[in-house]
Amino acid sequence: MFTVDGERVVDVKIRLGYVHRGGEKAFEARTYTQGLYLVERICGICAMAHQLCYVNNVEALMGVEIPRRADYIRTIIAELERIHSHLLWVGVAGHEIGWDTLFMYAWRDREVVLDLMELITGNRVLHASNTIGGVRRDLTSEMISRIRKGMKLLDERTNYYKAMVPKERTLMKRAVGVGILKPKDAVALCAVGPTLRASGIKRDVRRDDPYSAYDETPFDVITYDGCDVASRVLVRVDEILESIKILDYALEHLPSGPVAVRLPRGVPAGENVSVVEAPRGEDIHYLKSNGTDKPERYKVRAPTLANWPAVGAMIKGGFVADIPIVIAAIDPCMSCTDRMTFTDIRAAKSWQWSRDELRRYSLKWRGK
Amino acid sequence: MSENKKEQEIVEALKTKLGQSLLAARIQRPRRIFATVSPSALLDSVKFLMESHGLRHLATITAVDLGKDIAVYYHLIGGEITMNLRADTPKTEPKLPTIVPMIPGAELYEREVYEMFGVIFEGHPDLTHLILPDGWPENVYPMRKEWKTDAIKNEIAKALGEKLE
Amino acid sequence: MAWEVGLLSLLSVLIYPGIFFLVAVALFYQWVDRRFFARLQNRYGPIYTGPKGILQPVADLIKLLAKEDIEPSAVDRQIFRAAPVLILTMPLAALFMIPITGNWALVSFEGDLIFIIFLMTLIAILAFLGGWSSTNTFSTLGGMRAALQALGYEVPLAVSFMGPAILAGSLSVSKIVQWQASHGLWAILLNPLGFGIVIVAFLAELERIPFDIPEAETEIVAGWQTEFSGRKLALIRLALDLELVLASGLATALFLGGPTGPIPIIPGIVWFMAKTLVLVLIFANLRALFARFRIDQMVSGSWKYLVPLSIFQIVMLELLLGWLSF
Amino acid sequence: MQNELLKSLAKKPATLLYPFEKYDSIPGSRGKVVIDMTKCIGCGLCIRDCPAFALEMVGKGPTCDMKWYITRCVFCGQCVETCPRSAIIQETTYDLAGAEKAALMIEYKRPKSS
Repeated sequence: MFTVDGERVVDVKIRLGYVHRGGEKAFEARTYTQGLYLVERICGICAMAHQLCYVNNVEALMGVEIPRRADYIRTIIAELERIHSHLLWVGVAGHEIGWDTLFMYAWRDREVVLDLMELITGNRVLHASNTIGGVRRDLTSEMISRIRKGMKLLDERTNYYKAMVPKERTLMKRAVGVGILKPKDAVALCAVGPTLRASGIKRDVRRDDPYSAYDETPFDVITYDGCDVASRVLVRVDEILESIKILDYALEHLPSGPVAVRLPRGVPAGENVSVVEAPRGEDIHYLKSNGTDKPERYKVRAPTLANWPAVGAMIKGGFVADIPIVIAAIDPCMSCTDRMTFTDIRAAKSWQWSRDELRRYSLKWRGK
Repeated sequence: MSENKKEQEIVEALKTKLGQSLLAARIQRPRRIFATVSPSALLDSVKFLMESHGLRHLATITAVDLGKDIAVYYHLIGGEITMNLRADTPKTEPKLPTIVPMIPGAELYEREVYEMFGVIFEGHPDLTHLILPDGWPENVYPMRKEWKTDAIKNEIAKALGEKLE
Repeated sequence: MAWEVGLLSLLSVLIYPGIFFLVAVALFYQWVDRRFFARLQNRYGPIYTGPKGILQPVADLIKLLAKEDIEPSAVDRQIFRAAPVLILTMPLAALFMIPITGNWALVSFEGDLIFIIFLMTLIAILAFLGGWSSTNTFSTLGGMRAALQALGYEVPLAVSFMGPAILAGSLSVSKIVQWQASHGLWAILLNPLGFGIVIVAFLAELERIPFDIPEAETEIVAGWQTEFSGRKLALIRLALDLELVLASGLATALFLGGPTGPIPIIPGIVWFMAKTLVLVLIFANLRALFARFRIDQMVSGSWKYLVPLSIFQIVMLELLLGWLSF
Repeated sequence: MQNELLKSLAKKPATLLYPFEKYDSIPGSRGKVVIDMTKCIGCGLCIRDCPAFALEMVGKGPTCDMKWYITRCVFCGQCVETCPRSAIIQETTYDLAGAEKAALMIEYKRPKSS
């Protein structure tokens, strides 16, 4: 909710919950194997990240070592998903400012990754590739060559986007200098993921607290210090290139051996916290088990929730007109048709706008 | 395990700082520390961890209903160490000091714990619902163990005044 | 004898270079535009209805005509009903003054260029009225933006039209076409900059990306057209297509010599169709190339760049004429 | 960007004319669930493991029939893994949409001979 003084946004209060499905209560009613598929549906685009976090949690509690090959396959699928998520976002950002061609191209290139996903895991988006104790399907050499071919094509396409985006004046006119998030605010408000890295702070769970095969794969964390929407676009495009590098390395050094370990059904009592770098940022899950085959408490904090206070900081002090573009820039991963209530402190009246009405107002204001 | 001396160091520092109000501390594995403190020592332990050990980033706040009281975990992350600081409050009237002045990012997490578990965070700038709708019936805290899903449904039906199928 | 001439002229107004033909051309250009735009984006575009999907625009039109025509209660009835009809008649009326089949348009009088500019401004005003009368927050905003945008592109458009008029020494589109035919010289050669500005301004007038701000669908649903549905929307859609024909026809007539061509045996109509087709392709290409501007960027952009450029173009033309003929 | 546009003019469109050109699904992709009633022993393990409660047993033990609800199934393939007799397989057919709800529940009956 925004408190506005004429055109300047004075205060922002976050009000969520329009896609609240009571997931955490549902976990307590499901066994661990069923929980596998529930955790994946928290967010359609970063399904693998959530499932990886869940599986790390349960395996840590069971104190089981999964085969090294499974670690590598998980890293490969996680990076493929990061590429698909970032490409999706580049397309949506293009559509957001009325450039449908970028949307069509980005989503056409994304098909390459989706076909690879269907080949490896059997499903384009909700892969259900993990199971407790490893991975459900092995990577055959034919799959590996198909991935390499796909990566070469994607590498060339992403380099094209990287070269084209800064030169595209109409895109830059809408993105440079919009939605500023200063580094000190980003840290204080605990922002995560590309939004944080676009403000120049080098934090990435894959490097700080490595899981699966990230401890062995060399990659560098991308940061830009533009602190605006434009640098968030560039961070994501660079991260696609980085993911391709990780994939090449992982495919190169894929160890042989089994892909899963048979495990008993029950999980010993205990508690554990696992953190994973989802495409949109750091994703943390807390699991408390009581020895039965159902978790006692399962807390999920998706990366987008951490970025909402940062959105508030970006918009506060800015203009009402920039709200729609800034919100789209953190790549919110939930239905973002949230209602926004405005209270104009001077006129002391408040009115409710849906996102589209807000956008229309923003364009109208810009017209003055 | 000798190699996680940095974790040892933090636990030692916490012991000297808090003395007996540090109820328990253990290093579960490299880069993971669990520590339980009494609610009164919560504020200065968070401040201490932030300033002297760089644990600035609050990932989230998790609450767990233990039956008699509610355990509230503060997951602080700095560099590669993840510190899970736990403070318990009695379920009869759960109260905890807010850490929003120190970590502004905690505002949303505290609101979520408040509406799901009923933990009052004193001094919180604006402790209102974050996720649940406005018409949510008073002191129905859905994530508490005693609230089963159909009990919640009847409460909502009562509040809304018509039968939910 | 007299009634045959009357019948002939009636027929020519109604059928051949008249309404029926123009509507058919408008629908055909809509199909060309959508398919070319789709192929630019590496996809198919309309392909099922009729051979290669050519009947798709007709199908859309009939569908809209058959759809229920909802009139919200809070709507200002008279204007709401009149706006679509008027918006349709403006481009039709203007198109009668553009020579399509031969050197002479159906209607031509001294000063019909000014009348066409007036009609185009009327379209923008009607868009504003349409939006305003539907009393819906989206459309009032869309209407305001349409009016704002009109302020942006009207002036450079009118000034650049003066280029060919000065050249031909007349304000009648048919005479300008005649001048170009008789001198065998296209007006574009003498004022290329004017042609460029006209293209950009027409993009804004047709409310196309990068200037589709009044109707930005990711932002304000459908701008001033939001409340129209059924028959009214069908008329508006047809009007927008006709505007496309008007824009390309006018640009062809003023700058590319209208329905005349170097090889005399090919009839005028073929020349006209060829040239306007090229323009439609240019419009579609620009539509695929740019993102949408914000309204403030559009208005300031046109006043900072388009207006001085068009004035510069006229001054250069005058100097050239002065130096050339004396 | 302009030459990119012209290049894609020459290229064949990337989109698929779906109802007329079928998408040949990649082998191994998880589609329709098929239960081979000759192998099924009616143990009900799959019903317990299914996260979406999409499987149902009619009758008891080895003479039971099975019901599969397409509307509930999330195609995760957990039943395929859990089945001790590997009686359940997942084909790659994906166009399972139907007009009325009744058609969206497939019943796998015991073969009459046994």
